[in-house]
Amino acid sequence: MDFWKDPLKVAADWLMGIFTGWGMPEIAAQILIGFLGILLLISLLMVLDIFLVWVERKVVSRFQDRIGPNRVGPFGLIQPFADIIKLLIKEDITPGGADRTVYNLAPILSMMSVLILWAVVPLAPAILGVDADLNIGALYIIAAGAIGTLSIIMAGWASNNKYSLIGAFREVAVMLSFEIPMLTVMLIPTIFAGSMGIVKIVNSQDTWYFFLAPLAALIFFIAAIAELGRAPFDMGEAESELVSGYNIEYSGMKFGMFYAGELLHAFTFGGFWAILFFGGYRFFGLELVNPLLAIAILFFKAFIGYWLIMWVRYTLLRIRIDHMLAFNWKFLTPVAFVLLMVTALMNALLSGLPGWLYVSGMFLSNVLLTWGALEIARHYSRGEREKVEGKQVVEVGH
Amino acid sequence: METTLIWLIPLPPALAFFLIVLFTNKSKMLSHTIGVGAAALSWLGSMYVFYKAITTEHFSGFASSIPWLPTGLTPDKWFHIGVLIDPLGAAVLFFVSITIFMIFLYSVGYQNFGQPDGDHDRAGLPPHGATVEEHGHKHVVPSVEPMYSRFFAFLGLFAFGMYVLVVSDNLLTMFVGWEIMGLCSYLLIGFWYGKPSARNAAVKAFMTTRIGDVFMLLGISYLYSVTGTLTFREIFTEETLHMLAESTTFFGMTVSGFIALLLFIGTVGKSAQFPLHVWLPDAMEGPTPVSAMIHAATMVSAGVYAVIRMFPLLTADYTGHGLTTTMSIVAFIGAFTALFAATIAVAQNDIKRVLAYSTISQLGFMIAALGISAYIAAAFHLVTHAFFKALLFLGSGSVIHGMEHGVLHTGNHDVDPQDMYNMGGLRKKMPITFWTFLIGGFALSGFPLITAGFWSKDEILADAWAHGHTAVFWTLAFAALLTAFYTMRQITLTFLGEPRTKEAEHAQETPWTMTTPLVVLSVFAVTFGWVGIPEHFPVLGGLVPNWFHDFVGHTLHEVPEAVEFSIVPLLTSLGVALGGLFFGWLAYRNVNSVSEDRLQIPFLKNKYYFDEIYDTVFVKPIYWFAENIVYKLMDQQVINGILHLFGPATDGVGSFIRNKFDLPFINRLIGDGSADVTYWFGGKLRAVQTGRIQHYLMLALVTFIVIGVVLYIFVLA
Amino acid sequence: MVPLSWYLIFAAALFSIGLFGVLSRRNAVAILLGIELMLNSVNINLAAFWRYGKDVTVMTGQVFAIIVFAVAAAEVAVGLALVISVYRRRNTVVADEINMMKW
Amino acid sequence: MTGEQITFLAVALFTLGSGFMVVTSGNLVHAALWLVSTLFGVAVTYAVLDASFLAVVQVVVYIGAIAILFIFAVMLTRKDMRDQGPQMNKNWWFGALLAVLTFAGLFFLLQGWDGMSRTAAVYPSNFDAVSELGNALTSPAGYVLPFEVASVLLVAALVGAVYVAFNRK
Repeated sequence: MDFWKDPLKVAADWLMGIFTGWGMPEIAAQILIGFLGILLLISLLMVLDIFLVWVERKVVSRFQDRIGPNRVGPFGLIQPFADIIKLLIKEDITPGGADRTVYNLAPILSMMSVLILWAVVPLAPAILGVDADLNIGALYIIAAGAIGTLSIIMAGWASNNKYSLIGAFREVAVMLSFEIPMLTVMLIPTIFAGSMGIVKIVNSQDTWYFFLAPLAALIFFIAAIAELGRAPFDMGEAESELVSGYNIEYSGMKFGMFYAGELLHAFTFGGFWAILFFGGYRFFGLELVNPLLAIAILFFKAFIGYWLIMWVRYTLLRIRIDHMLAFNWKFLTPVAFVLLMVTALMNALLSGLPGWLYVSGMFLSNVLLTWGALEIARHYSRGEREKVEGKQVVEVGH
Repeated sequence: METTLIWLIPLPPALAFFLIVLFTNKSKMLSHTIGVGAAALSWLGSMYVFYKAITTEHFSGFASSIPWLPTGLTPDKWFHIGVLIDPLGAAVLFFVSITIFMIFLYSVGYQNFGQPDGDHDRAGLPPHGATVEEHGHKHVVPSVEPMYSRFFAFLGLFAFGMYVLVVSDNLLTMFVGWEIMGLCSYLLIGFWYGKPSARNAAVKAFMTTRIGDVFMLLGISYLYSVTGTLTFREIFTEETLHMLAESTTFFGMTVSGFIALLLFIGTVGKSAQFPLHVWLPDAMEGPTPVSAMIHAATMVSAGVYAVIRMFPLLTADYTGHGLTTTMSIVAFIGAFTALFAATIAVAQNDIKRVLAYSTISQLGFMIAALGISAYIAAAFHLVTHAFFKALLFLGSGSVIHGMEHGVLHTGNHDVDPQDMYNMGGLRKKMPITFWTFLIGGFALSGFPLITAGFWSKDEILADAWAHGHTAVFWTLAFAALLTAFYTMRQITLTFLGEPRTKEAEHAQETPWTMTTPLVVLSVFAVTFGWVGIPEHFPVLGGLVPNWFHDFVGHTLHEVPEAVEFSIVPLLTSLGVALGGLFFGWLAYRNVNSVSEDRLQIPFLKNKYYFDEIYDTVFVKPIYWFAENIVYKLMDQQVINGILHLFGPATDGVGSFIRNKFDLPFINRLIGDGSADVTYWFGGKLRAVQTGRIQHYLMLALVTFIVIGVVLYIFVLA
Repeated sequence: MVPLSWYLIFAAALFSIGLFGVLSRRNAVAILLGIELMLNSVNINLAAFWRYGKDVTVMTGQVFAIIVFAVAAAEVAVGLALVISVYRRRNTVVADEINMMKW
Repeated sequence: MTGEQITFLAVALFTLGSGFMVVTSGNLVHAALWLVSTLFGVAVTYAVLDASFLAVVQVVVYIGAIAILFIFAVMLTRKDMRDQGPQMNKNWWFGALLAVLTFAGLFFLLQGWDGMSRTAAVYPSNFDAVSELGNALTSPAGYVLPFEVASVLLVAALVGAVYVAFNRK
């Protein structure tokens, strides 16, 4: 009975019994079990990653009016495994003139930056009966992103290829810039929850923060796409200009790690979007029934986020790099700053009011701010357009 | 929540001021939107605070403060500033916010927003009208004020000062608000600075109130040096008041009495009491919303408010038997001013000047009430007076505006649109203005039972009678009679009868932005009296609880007893109000020109020659002193003489030093010598400056290490 | 337990390494790298003093460290901008060759 | 030796070694990458010191922004991938001497201080350093003024850097 209530706990207790039975000190056994847990999580993620390759390929073909992989296995499910085997048996090339160490380190760092993100993801209300919380969780996400940035510039530089270097430059400029609005809007759930701890943020979402701060959720979503370097922000690997961008010289499993890292990263950001704005693993008390159910809820929400990211990717066109940076610095960042200030102010003003009033006040202030920001943007872009095209007067005929 | 809001109440007008001055001065539309919006925000905040205050059981105040000036070692010993809204503050905030908001709204219409630019208007002069062409023929319409935006900026700053004064919990910030208003009144009275009369009036107002302010500052300093605090609630504790009342100072007065007297002199200046009343009638040179702002809602009320605030100090040594020196002075000045200003008002022909003197007179009522320790009556009259006097001023502005319309129509600019003898019969042309003005006028006269003015004035009279101050009672009663008389005179001359000039025939009702405030204020001018009906009043008493007494009374430590009902003051106030109104109508119903007015006594008409007396006694001698003694004697003869002496002497000494000392010694030896030495050293040392940053850093480090080692060896070891 | 001295000596060593970099490198960017090391060593000291102070709840050390972060960021931004600007004009970033400001 | 001491020594050696590589590496991009690893070591030191916020901010600000900026700057100020010529100036031996002297002086001065062997108090279990730090940074009784001044400095640096590096046509 206990097993179904909390299988992880039962398994951990069972392992503990075995290890201590071997004469191992308790602390060492705990560390060992911790390692096994990490291994389990990472394996799960890698398997998921393989599955994501299939999802991505299937979805893109649907968007492009194709069928997608359908030969190997049911619905082509075995296809990614075939891909992996292909990648593994490919020749491992290191280009001449490349900086060997850095070149080989880059894909590892790229994968790592994604995997360490999962250290702060709250999968269920309590894993192994512990509800540990890193009190700077939100910042940690950005910190892990910094390592990803590093891996890209390392890859671009070490390849000794001008396309990869240009791609890396673009990508890194975009990532550094979009980190700012992202970090800023991350502070908004922090204001609501009163803590940077992710678990605290999830636990205090009796109302999804999406309803308190829809604009923040939107900005986070946009910044996340830019951070991922996916279309419409895929400047780093714009095929038509840079062949393949920063990973142009990589082949075999090294390329595979970049590719898999990108997919998992997208999924992870879907997860963070769900955690910060859509209640994470919470779903009307369902998460308390069983930790595995909670994990399933979180993954379901993450998949929705991931699907949205894909939807955007395969629908919108690529944006020019200077437009992209101007959009970030002149629009997204100021809006995020203003939103942060407005939210802090409204939070101070509305605190103590009944819940529905608080929520609707927050929601309204967000909607108003969005409207104002769009008005300003519209006005500005009309000015820009008129500067380029010359003022056009539209005559309305009688 | 409430306390945070109270901190924020003064903010919108101040922000509006800076926004308008710095950014939106060009756009009239934006400027008045910001100004009116700010006033509305403050009004909303004030209403919320007021609502919270009246719904709180046994309300005694919202307070909050922060340590500000580090006058001690620990923050709790610092000088604190903060906000305090107690029942009195809440009542004042109530009428201040409403009237300010209404005046802002009214100004939009009064300054002719939406009208074309004038033909030859220029900044600093009132607008002269613009010619427009419509359907082929030209006619003249009012033109928009050239400095429209600036007007709203000044009003905003003014409102800021008033809100600061009301929400302050200490004398210092209150004084700051007080002075901000002083500055703004200067700016606003002299708003049309192109007119010499407006310039002079502004200077006069500023200088006269300054006299009071100096004494007030002295009082504040004295208070701080004695008690070490300026926060109201700390001063008004039993021990402090007791201590102040026990010790004596100059002229055998108690310290509390002396300080109260000094602070009261500040009020005399601000609230235009005798003998510093002279500035207020002249202040009518400003635009009418300004007159309303200064005379009703804010500045003069601020003076009375300050005395009401300091009431515990004023009565600290009052035992209930026999007025103290300070209180006698206060009561005398108040009662005297009430009567004296009323007599002048009877003989004035300018519609606004009548109201100005009436204000002085009504403020005298309040001051007199405070002098005989009728605390609540004074506060009550302050509130009701603010409503109906703002109403009357705005109404008179509306009349003037209508008359100006007529003047523009006929084109005869010699007709003074403010002279009541040029009016008459306006009730048909301007019905809304007429009815609201009538309500305001009746409230001012104390028309029985209905109007607010009756209840508050009656309470003052009842207090005076009940405590046996018969002299004060009869003086005030006579003043009240005169009040009703001149009010009716004004109404009769302005609105009743037939138009006496062509201009009056073509007067026109004013736009909604001007009439709306009139209607709103007239509602308050009637209804606000009903919250303070005495409990023992025949028939009506007890129908509604005497809410005002209860509420404001809680400001003090012990709520003052309501006075026993007596028939004498009631009959008196009924008699004087109705009698005055009746005589006023009777005497002026058939008067058609100035010459037929038998009350144009030169003595009254010229305000007892006060301006002339001050001119002769103070201004002229000071001018003479400055011209003859300071300038001609001291400056030209003595100082210049000494200076001229210095010249040759210095010249001699100078050439001696130059030839014998400077040239050979300083220039040759020290000047050129040091240059040579520097040159030589520079030539040798310039090799050190390599232009390489790292060399400099190394050199600095080496020096640092050497100095460190030397210090260590010779000093520490 | 690690005594305070270890941290301080560690920081001093890092500082000296940074100092060596500042004094000896030719490339201006590399000099800035050395300065970063020195700033970091200062921050280690600040954090250590916070942790080893009498009262952990007094946050002065951490606050100071945060301000050093800000200063470091400002310094790098302006410093690198200067380096790039110099490179554009004089086509070199070697500190020894940027020596126009002398007698 | 306790586990904590071993951890500290490992981190310190790693950091110092990386730091040494920063100042001696012939390839400037490598030097910048070594800087990253030094900064990471410092971040771990913060974590050992229970200053979790500083550790994460170190990673975000230093590795995520400053180190990347360095790499950018290195790449923007060269014509080839490889560095030409010696990376040390002629006086490097004097610099080394001064650095050693500085270290010796610091060591000597620290020796004489009686607080050197101080050990840390037990870290309070329910103490939330992050929110305490937030309070300290934003309360008027704390450090709000220096904090604001620092923010003004950052804005000034932002504007200044853009101005200085702007490529005038």
